[in-house]
Amino acid sequence: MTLTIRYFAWMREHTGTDLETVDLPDGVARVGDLVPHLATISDGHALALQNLQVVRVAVNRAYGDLDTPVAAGDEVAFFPPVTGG
Amino acid sequence: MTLTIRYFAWMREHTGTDLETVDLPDGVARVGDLVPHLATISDGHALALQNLQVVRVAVNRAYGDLDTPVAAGDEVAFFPPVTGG
Amino acid sequence: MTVRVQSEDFDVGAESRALQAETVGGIALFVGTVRGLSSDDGVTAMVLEHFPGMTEGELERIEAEARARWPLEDVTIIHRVGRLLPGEQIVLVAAASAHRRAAFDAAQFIMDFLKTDAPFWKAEERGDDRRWVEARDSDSTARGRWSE
Amino acid sequence: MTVRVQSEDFDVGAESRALQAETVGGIALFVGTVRGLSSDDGVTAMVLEHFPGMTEGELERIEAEARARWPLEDVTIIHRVGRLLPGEQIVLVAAASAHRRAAFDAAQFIMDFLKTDAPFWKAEERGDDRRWVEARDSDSTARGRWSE
Repeated sequence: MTLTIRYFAWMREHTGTDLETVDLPDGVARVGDLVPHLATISDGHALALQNLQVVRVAVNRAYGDLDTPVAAGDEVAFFPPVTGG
Repeated sequence: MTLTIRYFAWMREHTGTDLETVDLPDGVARVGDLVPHLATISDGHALALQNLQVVRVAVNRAYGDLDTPVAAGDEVAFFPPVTGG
Repeated sequence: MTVRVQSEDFDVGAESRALQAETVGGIALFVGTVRGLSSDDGVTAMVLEHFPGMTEGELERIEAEARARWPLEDVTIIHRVGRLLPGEQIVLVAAASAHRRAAFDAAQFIMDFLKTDAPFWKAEERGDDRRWVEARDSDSTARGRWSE
Repeated sequence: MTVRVQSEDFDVGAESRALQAETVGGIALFVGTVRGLSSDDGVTAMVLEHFPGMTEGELERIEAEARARWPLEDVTIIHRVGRLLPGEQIVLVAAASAHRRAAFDAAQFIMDFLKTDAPFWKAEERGDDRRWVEARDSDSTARGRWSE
């Protein structure tokens, strides 16, 4: 299953990328299942994803959480709490 | 005792004046004492002052009421509740 | 602090810019406009009268009360008088603060007190008919909630 | 309804004028600005990043929620991105309504939700130091009071 992953703000800086395509095994059904796989990509990925308490998630540009289902072709974004305005 | 009297909005239209100088007997000590004297000036004055419930008062450009003291040289303004903004 | 009573129109952009400063985090503004024919009101013009000398003093007093309640960097109050047409601007209140909530609350407080305390009177024209606007209970209610 | 995310500055006066109409009695606006060196913050620049595609959708969702709560004639939301200097404008929210209270409440509601829901992130520069701003509890509190 192929997914598009996006990172913003300090998560983008830690992972060193704003956009990557990842191939994942079939057992991955929810956002939370993604995390152990992404964390192996680099030390920066592991650092970015080490504290999921402070991470927000969007699936296909709508807010979700670690329980949100994912399917092939989805775009999953990870980012810190927003600070605009 | 001489006072300056001002009227605004429909009170100005009823009395036919925005500013008048009136001479009053010595017994006039408060705004409320003025009213019977002013009401004799014209039918329009009587009409303007007939319902004091809906009239606001300022003495020397500060809000007052019928109990506010007046002294020679004071400026007393009568007007309806304000409707700006 | 700026308080102006004038017949000329005002420029909201210029007034907002004049309040910008490095200590300011936000500016809350309110622009009151004349509702017109295409609304339910059917008003063709609005005539605004005021009490020169007292008006400015009342607006300054309201502004001082707002400053005593909230940490404000600056405040602007502009109110027009004379004959205005539907769609025209009547009043501008702008409050600048380091904090968004203070700016919003102060602007709303000033508008609520201006409505009940500043000596302005409106007459509405509908064609040849000219009628003085009556004060609304909702304005006294709006003012009252600040003393809760 | 206007929602724009842009690097260019915006003209508060022009945006306010664009919302004027005969059915409008008042326009409440909020302009967020970059606090700077002369404030306690000591910020020399602010860098704003966002999530293109998602940002516009979130702002439209917040605007729709405001319209469902208050009788609004029109709403404008503009948010800048990129590198901004102290004193510069960051965000504009403007709500036009026949009623003053509705305009004020809607503008404040939209700002409160924008702060917690719209995917923007700020980094503050102080000289050579660059640091991502952390979300503030006070913003969640401000959002929370609308569900009381």
